[in-house]
Amino acid sequence: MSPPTLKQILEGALLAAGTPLTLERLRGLFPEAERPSPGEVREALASLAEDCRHRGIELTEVAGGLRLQVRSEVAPWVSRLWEEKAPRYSRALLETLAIIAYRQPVTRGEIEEIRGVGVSSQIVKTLVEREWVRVIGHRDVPGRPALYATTRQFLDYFGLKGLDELPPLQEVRELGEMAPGLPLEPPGGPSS
Amino acid sequence: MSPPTLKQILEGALLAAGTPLTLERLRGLFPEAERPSPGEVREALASLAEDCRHRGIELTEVAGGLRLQVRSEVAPWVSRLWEEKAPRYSRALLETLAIIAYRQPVTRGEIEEIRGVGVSSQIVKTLVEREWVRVIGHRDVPGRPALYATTRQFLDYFGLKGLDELPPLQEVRELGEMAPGLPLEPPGGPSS
Amino acid sequence: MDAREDQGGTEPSAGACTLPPGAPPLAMVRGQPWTALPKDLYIPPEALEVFLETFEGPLDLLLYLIRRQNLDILDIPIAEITAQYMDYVELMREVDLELAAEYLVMAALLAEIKSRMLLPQPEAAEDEEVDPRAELVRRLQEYERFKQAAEALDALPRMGRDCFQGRAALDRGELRRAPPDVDLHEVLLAFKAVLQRADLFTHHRVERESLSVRERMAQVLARLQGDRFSAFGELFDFREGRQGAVVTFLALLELVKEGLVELVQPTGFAPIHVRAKGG
Repeated sequence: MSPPTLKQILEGALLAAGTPLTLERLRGLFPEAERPSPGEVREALASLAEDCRHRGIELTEVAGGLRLQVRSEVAPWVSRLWEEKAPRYSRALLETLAIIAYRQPVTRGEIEEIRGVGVSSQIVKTLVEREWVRVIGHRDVPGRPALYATTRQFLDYFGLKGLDELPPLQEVRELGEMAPGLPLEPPGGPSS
Repeated sequence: MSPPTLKQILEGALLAAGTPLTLERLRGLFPEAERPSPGEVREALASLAEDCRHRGIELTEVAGGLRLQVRSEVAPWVSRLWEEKAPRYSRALLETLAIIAYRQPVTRGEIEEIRGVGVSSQIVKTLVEREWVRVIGHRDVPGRPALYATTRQFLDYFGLKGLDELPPLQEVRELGEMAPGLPLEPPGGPSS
Repeated sequence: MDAREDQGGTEPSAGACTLPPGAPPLAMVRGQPWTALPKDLYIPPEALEVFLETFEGPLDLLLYLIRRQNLDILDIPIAEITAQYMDYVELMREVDLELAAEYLVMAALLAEIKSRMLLPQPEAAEDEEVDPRAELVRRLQEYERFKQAAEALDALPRMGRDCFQGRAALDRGELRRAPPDVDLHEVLLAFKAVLQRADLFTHHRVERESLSVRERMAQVLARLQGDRFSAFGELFDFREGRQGAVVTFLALLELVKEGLVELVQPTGFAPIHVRAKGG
C-alpha cells in the first residue's frame, strides 16, 4: 500500500484519536504544502462514510467534530465486552440448589432442616431468577410454604437429560475434591 | 442494516475494546445458543483482514489476541495528532529490558553481571509500572532475589505474538571454539 | 564482527597530538608529566562527563575502544586496550569526576590480565592455563549481544510511536451483569458437604431410581396447580411406556404419602381424581 490515500489517513486518525476530531484538526495532520482543502477532506469523509455502510462502525458528526463510532446495531453484542462477571455463588447457594435437586419438591423449611442453618431469601430469589428453581405448589400445612423444584433450564444448563442422571448419593459421598469435570457418565450411556 | 453480520460485530468489538481481544473473548460476545464456532470466527476475521487492505487500519495478531491498529503507512500523519512525541527510552532501560526478555526469569544481580554496571531501581520501577516486566518469583539463594520476566503487555506493546518473535540474539561462538583461535600477543607489547 | 559502529566524529588513530614544546604538561599521570593525548582520545575535560554518560559502563567503554580501532573482539591487543582504558580512567580522575566503581574494577581486571600475560608461562601448567582474556572476551561478547538486542528492540514497531490502537466510541446502555458460571461438580461437592454434616439422607434412601420419581413428583405437582381436580388417567403419558407409568404411579404414591396431593373417588369404580392439597 503506497502511498496512503487521504481517506485512509483520515480513517486512521479518527480511529487512533478515539475522540471526535474537527475538520481543521484533520487538515492539521498535513504539512502546509500538502494540506488538502476543506472540500477535499469533506469529500474523502463522505466516501469513508459510504464505505462504512457495510461495516461495524459509522461516521457521525457530534459537537466536538467527526467521529467513528460502533454502529448501534452491533452494540448489543459489543457491550458484552464490559459485562461484569458476578462473583461466584456462595457455598450456601450451591447446597440449597443441590438439596432442591435431590429432594424436590421441597419447602424452604425442609431445606433449612437438612442444612442445619437458615436459607436466606436472597438465595432462593437468585435461584428463581436464574430460572433453575421454581415454585410448583404449596404444602398444605399452616403457612402454606412454597414447594420448590428444579426446572428444565436447570437440566439444560448442566447438560442433564433428567434428574436420574445426577449421581446417586453413594457416589456423591465418595466424590473427590480434585476430580476434574463431572463424575457423570457420557449422555450416551455407560461406556463400560 | 439488519441483522448485523458476524464480521460487523467483530469489527465493532475490536474497535470498541481498545485492547487486543482473544478469539474466545470474541466468541463470548454471543449467547451460548448462537455462539459461532472458532472456525467461523476465524473465517470472518480473515475476511475482515482482507477488507482492511484498502483501509487505514489493519488486523494484526499479538500475544493478547487480535488487534485493529492504524496501518504503519498512515502512522506518520496520525502521530501528528499528539503534540508530544512518543517517549524515548534510555539505553540503560532498553538493555535491561532486552536482558529480561531473552534471559527470563532473571534476577537484578544477573542483569548487572551482564551489563557490567548497576541497574538503577528507577529503571526496574519504570518497567514494572509500564507493566512490561513483573516479578514471577524469587531465586532460592540467600537474599531470595526477585526473578523478573516480561508480560503479555510487553509483547502487545512491541506487536509480538510471543517471545519467539523477538529479533534473534546475535550468535556468539562458543568459548571452546574460540579459545584456540586466540592469538597470544608477544609479551611486552601490542601487535597492531 | 568487523562492522564498525558509527560513534561519530573523529578519525580512528593511534597517533598522538603533541603539545608545542615548552607548554606546561596537561597533567601529571603516575608521576610523569602528561604532554600528549592520543588523538582520538582527546576530549575537552568539560565534555568528559557528557562523554562518559554515553557509555553504559566499563564493558560499553571497552567495546567502544575495540570497535573504534576496528579490532576483532576475539583478538584484543590487551596491552593497547588497557593503556587506552587506563588513560580514560586517569583522565576522569584528573578532572575530579566521580568515577563509578565499576570502571575502577575493570581497570584492575585489565591490569591483572596484562600482568599475567607478561609473566612467563610455566610449561607444565600450559594446558590448564586458560587465556586470561577469555573471561573478559566472553563478557564483552555477551554484553554486545544484549546491546544489539536492545537496539533491535528499540527498532521494533511500537504502540504510540509506529502503530496506534484503533478505537471507536460506543454508546452503551446499562451494563448487564452476567450470572456466574457453575460447574455441576461444584454443586455436587457442596452437596457432599451437606451429607457429611448431617447424614439426614440415610433414612431417606434416595437412590438413582427415586430421583426420577422425585423429578416426576415435581412435574405432577406442577401440573396440578390451582384448586381443580385432574383425572387420574390424565397424569399418565402412555407414550412413555410401562416404565414411565410406573414412575408416575410411584410419584403419585409418594405425593399422597407426603400429603401433597389428595385422591378422590366419589363412589366405587368411579374415576379417580387428583388434586394438589396446597394448590
